[in-house]
Amino acid sequence: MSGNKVCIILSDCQSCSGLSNEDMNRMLGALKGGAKAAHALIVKAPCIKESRKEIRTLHIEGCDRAVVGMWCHPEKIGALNWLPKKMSPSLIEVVDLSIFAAKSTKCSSQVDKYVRVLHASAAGLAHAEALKDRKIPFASKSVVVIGSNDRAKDAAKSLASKGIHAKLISMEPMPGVNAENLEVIDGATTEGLKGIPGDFRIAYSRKGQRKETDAASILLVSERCLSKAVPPKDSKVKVVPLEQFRNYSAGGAKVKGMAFLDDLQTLTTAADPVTPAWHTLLEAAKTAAANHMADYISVIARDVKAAGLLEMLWKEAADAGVKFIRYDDKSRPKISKEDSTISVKDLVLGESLDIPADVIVAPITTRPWEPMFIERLFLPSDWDLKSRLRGPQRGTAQSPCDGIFMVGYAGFNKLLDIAEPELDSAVAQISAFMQKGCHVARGAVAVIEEGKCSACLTCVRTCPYRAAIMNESWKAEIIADKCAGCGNCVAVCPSLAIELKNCTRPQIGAQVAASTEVVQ
Amino acid sequence: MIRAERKPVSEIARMLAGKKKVLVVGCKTCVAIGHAGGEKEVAELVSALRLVNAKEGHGWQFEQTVVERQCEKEWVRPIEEKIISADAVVSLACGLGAQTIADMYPIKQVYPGVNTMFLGVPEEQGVFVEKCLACGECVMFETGGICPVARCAKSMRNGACGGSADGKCEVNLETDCAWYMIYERLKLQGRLDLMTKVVEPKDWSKSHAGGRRKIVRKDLLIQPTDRTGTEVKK
Amino acid sequence: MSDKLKIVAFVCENHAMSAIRAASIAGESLPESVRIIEIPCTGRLETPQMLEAIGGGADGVAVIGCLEENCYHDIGSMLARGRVNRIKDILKDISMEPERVEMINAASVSGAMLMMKLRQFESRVASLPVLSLKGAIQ
Amino acid sequence: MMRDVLVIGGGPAGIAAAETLLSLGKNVTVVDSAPFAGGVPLELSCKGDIECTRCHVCMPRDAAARIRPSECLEVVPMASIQSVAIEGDVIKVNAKISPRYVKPDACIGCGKCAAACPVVGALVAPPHGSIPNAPYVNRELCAHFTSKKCNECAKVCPTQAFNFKERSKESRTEARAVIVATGLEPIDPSAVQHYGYGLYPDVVTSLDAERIISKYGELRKPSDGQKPKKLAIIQCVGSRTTKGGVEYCSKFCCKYGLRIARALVERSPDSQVDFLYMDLRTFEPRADALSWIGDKKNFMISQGVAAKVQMSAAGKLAIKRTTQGDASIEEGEYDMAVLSIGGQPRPETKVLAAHLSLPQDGFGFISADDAKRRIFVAGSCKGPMDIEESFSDGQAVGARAAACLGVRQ
Repeated sequence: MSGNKVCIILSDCQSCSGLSNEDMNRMLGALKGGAKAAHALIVKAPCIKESRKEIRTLHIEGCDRAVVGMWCHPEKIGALNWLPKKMSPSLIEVVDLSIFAAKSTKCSSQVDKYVRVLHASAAGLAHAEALKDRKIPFASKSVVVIGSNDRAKDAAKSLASKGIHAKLISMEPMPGVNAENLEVIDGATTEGLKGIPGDFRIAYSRKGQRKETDAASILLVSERCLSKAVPPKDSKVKVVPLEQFRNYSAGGAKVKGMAFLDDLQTLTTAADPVTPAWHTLLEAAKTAAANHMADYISVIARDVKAAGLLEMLWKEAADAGVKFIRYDDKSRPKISKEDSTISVKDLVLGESLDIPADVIVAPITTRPWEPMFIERLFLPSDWDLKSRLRGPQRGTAQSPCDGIFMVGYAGFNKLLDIAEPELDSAVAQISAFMQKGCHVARGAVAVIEEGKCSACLTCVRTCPYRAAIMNESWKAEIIADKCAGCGNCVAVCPSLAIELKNCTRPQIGAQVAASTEVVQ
Repeated sequence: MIRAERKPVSEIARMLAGKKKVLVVGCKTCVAIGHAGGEKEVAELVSALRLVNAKEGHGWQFEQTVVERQCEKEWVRPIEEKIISADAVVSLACGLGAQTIADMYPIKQVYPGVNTMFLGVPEEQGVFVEKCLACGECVMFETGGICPVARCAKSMRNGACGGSADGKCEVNLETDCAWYMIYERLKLQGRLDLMTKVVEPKDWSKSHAGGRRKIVRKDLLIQPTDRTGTEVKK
Repeated sequence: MSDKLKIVAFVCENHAMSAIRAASIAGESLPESVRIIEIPCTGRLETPQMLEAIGGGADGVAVIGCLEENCYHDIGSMLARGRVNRIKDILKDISMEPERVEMINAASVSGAMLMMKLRQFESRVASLPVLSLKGAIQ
Repeated sequence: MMRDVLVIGGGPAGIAAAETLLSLGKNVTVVDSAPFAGGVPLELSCKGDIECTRCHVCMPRDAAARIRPSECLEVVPMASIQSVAIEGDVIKVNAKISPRYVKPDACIGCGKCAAACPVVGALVAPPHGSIPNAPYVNRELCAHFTSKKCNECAKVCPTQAFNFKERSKESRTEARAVIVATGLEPIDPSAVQHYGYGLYPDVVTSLDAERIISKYGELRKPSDGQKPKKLAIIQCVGSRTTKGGVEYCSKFCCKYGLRIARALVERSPDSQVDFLYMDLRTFEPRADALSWIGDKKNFMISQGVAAKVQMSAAGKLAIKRTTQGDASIEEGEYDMAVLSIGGQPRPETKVLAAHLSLPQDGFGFISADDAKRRIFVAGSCKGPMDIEESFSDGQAVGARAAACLGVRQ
């Protein structure tokens, strides 16, 4: 096993390591003994300025890589520009031995464990190769906002006001939206996306022609959520969508009963739940009560979701005379066909009531969330489902690919009231992303061996970053600039055709062997 | 694609009792794409068998290799000396590959490492579903592109058996009833009249029930025609 | 009992490693027998590597990854759990104890819980009969 | 010396604002009254066992860990603001920093002191994502101050980072913009007698339960340290009431209550968890919020708030509660009760808003910021918010502050 090129550098921080002088020398002897390293030496503690300079100019003949054993977290020393200059940074591994120290017992009994940890790192590092991360400056200066609702409009306008050239691609026409350095492409459907962060190519079709536009970053804004709630046709009840209540309330005649529903799904058999904007529902109920649009105004809801300070709005609506009725999942409200009343079993009072409801106001969202929308847009194929279940690992709006941000229903399946701060935060993150100005392409990426690929598509389906694609000759290919070095494709490939640089199978095998070996 | 599933490791270990040099051969096409016998699975099986060897001390020595397509003699020949020098050969290819090696080297004991299951498609990554029985007489054109022979548990030919409940087959509640899907598909295509068409019973002699089958392509055959001028015999 | 015990822990360098570092700063030392191998993501781990770890003398293999659906690379810990379950089936099939291999999910903030789970895993592996492997895996 | 932006309050909103400002090239000073900048999430624990329940506790803490090494960030912990003055377009703030007894730059994070300290809670080790990454000595509990001269930690510390003679000192900061992100203060439920908080040891607030889980990795009864077999989670404690609490809904306790219930149910399948709530105000649709229950037997969810908590004859907690549908009163015996408490504006927020002449609403929340004078407000000091929303709000306000200071695009 070619372990001879590795040199183990041990810092002799007497106080921090808790090892006495002769412990340190015993450890140095054990380090030299194992066949894992060609050379082992002790240096002064790197937290001292002179010793940092000395390590910087260290030259060990025959060793082009080193394992540096330290006794505190490297972040405590600050930037890692004190490591030996002659070695490529990707060939130096800094090991924080304080993690392995037993916190209470005597430290000298730990020497074998420290030696084994350093040997394991050296065994792994022996097979590593020098890699460099490449900085790729952004080729485009503009941001594409995709979405055909007024939140997308606000996002595009605020980006333009920040001096970033924004392009709004929306399916529906956007009349009268013009601002300085804002370009509106309406009536366009997105077709596909290629490229890397900072240099995206978005293909879209507009008026029958297929065009392409460039972008450094993309913001997906989707407000609509899925709903197939179809109002019941055969009853005499009039149904007003919550979104159009404002202009209905201007001219609406006085009726006997008006019921606000949290979810029309309760009256129909629609599968997907609708998440109403409770702020608008309570405002509507309050205005209805204020200008006496009905004798009996009620809000029928599973839960009164007036969260936060909306509770005060709920109290005002209740004082203005609106009745709040809670129903149970099992006993859902039903519209009676003959007269226009809703029979519902009130959860709190415990008996069933007949609520007069000539007019029902309920959130009926119109445009369904388009699954194809995500499939064409670079994100993994089943991402539209997964995007709603994504955890907080990258913050609120960030998608797995740098430079692509998702807000509203694209991010989490949340109530629409929450989308407001999320949108501003996405705009903030985009301006921060544009400020970076360059995309860092990693050195440690996955590489496919020529000719071993049996074109089974598993890596293309697995890659969370869509970096694995099938090239023209029907063989898999990994785009080095997009790969984040996670190695999931390496493990699923049935023909062992992919290898992850600096984390290859022999390296892991060597580390496993070194850590299970008994140290003499 | 031919789909296969690896046999339990203990079963393979029992086959190898008393052997010394063991060659594990994978195949790079169907079973690799189906994650059953590719290079990854060969490595996995070898490390599992080594664990068994270390545990029970059978004294096996392993050699692992992969051929392009194990069902072709020419691809097996390059690993000939490995096969000859091995006491036993475990083939992780489908039944075709294992038997190709067995027929080429009759004295060698060739053990199948996988159970060849069915002709199937990946419903989702990691889930393979049977959709064709290779019954020798495809009737899919009159059932809206859904094969009633393979996807109906009872291979009904003239409509559903009547035991299905809300679209699920009574034999296995997870699978959809084929005829339920056929009805929906034909309704979509506007060809519901095909549902009422009476079809005569299936000629199973064309399937495996009629004995082992053979396809002869006259245009590819390199054989002198029979002197008596008759057609080439089946 | 645990100085001879060897547990190999494949740790993902994102959330799991920061959980271990936070636990070490909070004064909780790693169980004696745990040997850490850092990998970019637990999704990188393959079944032969886990089997060779056991064959190579480890009494237990712990795969410590991020919480599912919160994995830094999105699907790594789900794939890792699938492979650990496959290894458990293989171990049960060759009549070795499946409890030797375990998948532990940890967020960067749950250092204390991760150390507790590691200690529990170590005591479970210690209670298993000693693994007597005649020849190590060549 | 002159800083670009001063962030008062290092909670999720403050950290998010700091991260956005740093990435937009501004230098930031974060002033926090707590020993570590990181806010309430530092005391909370992760609610996931195998699957992430999206409680968002780790999001601000990971962001803090990301921005900790950057040089343009300066954090001033344990600082209480004395005076705020606006002269021209410079905002001058001076604060009194109470002693921490540990020199943060000397500490190398080896954890030996936390292991050596004999008194529980005297030496608080830095949780993940806290700035500065060094422990803090709690003067009331530390045996060095209370009784005998114990300095176990100083003996063990390799870099002599402990300095028990540290005095509180002044810190003056000038900045061209200020972001107020002081957040919320937990409501003390002892004012509401019928929950018995303070009377019975096993009635704990959500924050107490979180501290226990963060410390030991599992929930244990304060009375005897055992794992509770049957526990109740009572929602809306201190919120939506007119007697002994606040009138508004604190918005995050529903999201929190469901996730702590899920954590307890999934981590210990043998213990029974009852969830008592008035309205389920989570942000996902109801079906998704409850989809994790599936067919688990050890979880009961019932609409109807607990009326009274008493000690039953068998020494257990007897909780009276209204039940679903037939609106009768039922009583159940529990080992432990977790009160899901809400939040209210901190007293410092009121003082600060008065100093900066920012308008406040009836409850003490700051109702508007003042971009002309470059004073911004972020997070839950504007209104009750959960961690995720205040994190997004922090980012948004951070970008706005950077824009008003002139960002080179």
